[in-house]
This record gives sequence, structure tokens and C-alpha cells, in this order.
Amino acid sequence: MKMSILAFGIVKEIFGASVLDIELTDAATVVELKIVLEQKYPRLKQLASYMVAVNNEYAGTNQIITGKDEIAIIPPVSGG
Amino acid sequence: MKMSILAFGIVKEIFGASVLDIELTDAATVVELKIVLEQKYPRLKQLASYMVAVNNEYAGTNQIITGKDEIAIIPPVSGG
Amino acid sequence: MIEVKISGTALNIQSCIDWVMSPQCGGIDVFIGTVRNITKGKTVVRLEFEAYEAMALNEMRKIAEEVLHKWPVQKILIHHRTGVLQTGEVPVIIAVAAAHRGAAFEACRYAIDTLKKSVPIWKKEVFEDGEIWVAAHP
Amino acid sequence: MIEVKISGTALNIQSCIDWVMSPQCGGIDVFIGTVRNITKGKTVVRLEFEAYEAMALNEMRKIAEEVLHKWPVQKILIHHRTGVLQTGEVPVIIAVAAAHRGAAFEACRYAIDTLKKSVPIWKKEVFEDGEIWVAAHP
Repeated sequence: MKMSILAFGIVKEIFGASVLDIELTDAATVVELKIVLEQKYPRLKQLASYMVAVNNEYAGTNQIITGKDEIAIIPPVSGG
Repeated sequence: MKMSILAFGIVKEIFGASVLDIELTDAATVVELKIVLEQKYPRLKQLASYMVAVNNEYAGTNQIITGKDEIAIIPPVSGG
Repeated sequence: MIEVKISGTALNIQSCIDWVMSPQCGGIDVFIGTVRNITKGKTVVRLEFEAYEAMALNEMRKIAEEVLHKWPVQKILIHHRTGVLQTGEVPVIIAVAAAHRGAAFEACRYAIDTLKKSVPIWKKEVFEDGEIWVAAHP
Repeated sequence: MIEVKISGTALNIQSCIDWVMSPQCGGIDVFIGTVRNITKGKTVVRLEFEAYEAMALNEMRKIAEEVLHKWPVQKILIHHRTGVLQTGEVPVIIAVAAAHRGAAFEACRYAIDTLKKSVPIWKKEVFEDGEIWVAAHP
């Protein structure tokens, strides 16, 4: 399935864009998405950590992603 | 010695005045002042507590009072 | 830096905050006391605050100095009202600025807790059917 | 009651405090973040804040709901800035009103601590000789 991944903060710089279009196997899990992204963008692995948000909620690694979901990559937050 | 004692809060009501003029033996201590006051104004003993201030500082019970000191009776504070 | 004040007229929250703000500080904690309309189930008509002003300023300054000694705090301001206050009005403002927020929170909490114990200011609560000097009796 | 907001323009401290004030509350604690001019010894030229806005509002609302659940608090407001901020400007305001001050202090502290951990907002520090996304790297 074709997914549009939202990027914020340093991840926007790593992707070189605020939205990344990628091809993902149907019903992929969050961890599978991370593997795909880290292969294409190894700099992700240098981050202190990063989370995946599915539909505005932090997602667990085994959560399944569907084509309708809004997916975002959340590098370490630093608000306040 | 003649002393003018400043009164605040409920003590003003007990004394019926914001300044009380009393006669005190020379070099009386704080505790002696309290005894004199409590004899004249037994309602002082019904307070949760009260302190004596000498020259804008809380005074210990054995502190000696001189004629030049500014003396105030401090009932339980309730600012804030 | 320290600022303490006792005022017979309304306290200005914004100017208190402006005073503590500084480019060295990342965190400001502000405590604002307000007059509640109900105390122990009874409707408060108004409050009256009275201060032994010279000594109260003295004790407020002591608290501020203690705060600067105990915590890495740049600025502390303590303002207290006197006179007649209506529901919703502000008897006290304490503002603390520090490089890091932990110190600001702890110092501000310490300052209001200590003020309520040691600063010679008295509050009379006036109800529809009477009045009481708060904390006077056991 | 809860109010959360993300704003591209300057936050208004006084109106935040006005919003939390209520005649039922005796104590208000307010945390105000400010942009420091120095971080780790380097001069900060400006900060840039970016938010994943829908999710950030979501997480801010969760914090506020948790606060109302955990403490006897009447009102909590969380406002956060985005965009470019200069030294001295205010990225965040959290205001908490409660009948008693202990709850206000604890809840306010909890809210800012949790915001810094969970709300998807990112801060870029811009120095004279470079820039850094805060906390991005170990």
C-alpha cells in the first residue's frame, strides 16, 4: 500500500521533506515500517529515540497499519 | 516604665484599641509582659497562640524589654 | 534580586511577572492567592487584611533571602494586599524566576507556605451573619 | 474545566490567568516558560518551535484530564507557542486553579513535566554558528 508519512523536527531534515511517500506491505506493523525507514534513512538510528504515531496516538511496535491511517514519525520531543 | 503596646487583628479587639499604654517594671522580660497583659485581658489566653515582637522581630520569652523598644502583640497570622 | 511590597490597592499580576522575567531564566513559577466566595460552607461577603507593615516587610524580605540562599533562583517577588477585598480579588502574589523550573516551583511553594506561618498579616472573614479573625482561636 | 491551545502568535499571560480565576478557587499556580539567552554556555539567537498540532492538542488535553482526575483542581489551561521566538519570549504557559494551593502546585508541576515528555512539539535552538534540534541525539 502507498503511505504518506508525516515528518517533524529533525526527521523532516532526515527525510528532506515534511511528507514522505513510501510503499509498504499491506497490514504492516509499526516495527516493519521502522525497518523500512531505517534501511532507507540510516540517520534515524542515530536519534536518541523515535516513536511512530498512528492517528494522533503513540503506537506500540506491533500495531498494524492500514492504508487509511495517518502516520507520523515523532523524534524526541522538546516542547515547553 | 511606661510602654505603648501595638495591637493587631483580634488583639486590637481584645484591647479595644490599636495601641495600649501600660506600666511595666524596668527591664521586664517578654514573659512578664505576657503575664501582665493576660491578667488585664484574660481573653488573650483563649487565643490559639500569640507572640510578642520587639523592634519588628519575634522575641523569645526571656528577652528583656527596654523603654525604647517597639513592642507588638502578634496573634496567629493569617495572611496569604 | 528581591522585591517585597505591601499595598492598599489592587495588585498588578502582569507587572509582577514582568519584574521577575529575565533572559537568564527559563522558568517562572507564580502563585496567586484569590479570595474565595465560600469558606467552610459559609458565604464570604468580603475579607479585610491588616498588616503590621514594617515587620511584615521584614519577614517577607527574610523569606526572599532564604529562598535565594536555598535554591538557584535569580529573582523573587512577594506582594501582599491590605484593606477590604471582595470575592475574586488577589491578596497575594509570589513570583519566582530560575534557570530551571524545579527550583522555581520549590522556592515558590516554600515562600507561600512560610509567609502563611510567619508574616504578621491578619485576615478577617466577613459573612452575612458575622465575622471572624482567621486562625485566631483553636 | 480545560483549555488547551497552540498559537503561532504571542501568548497572553494575563488572559490565561483571567481564564483560570474563579470564585471557588483560593490558589492559582502558573508556570511560564521563557526563552533563555544562554544554553550550555552558548548564546541563543532565537528558538523555533514546531508542533504536530492535532496530536499535540490531543496530548495536552490528556494531561489536563489526568490532572483533573488526580487532583482536586477546578481549572487547568495549557497554551504553547509555535514559530520563531526571541530571547525573553514565552513558549509555554500552564495555569492551574484549585481550592487549596497544594493541589495547584503539584498539578502544575506535573503538567509541565509531562508536557515535556509526551507532547509532540520540537524546539530548534539557533546559535550564531549553527543550530540544533534539542534532545534529538543522545
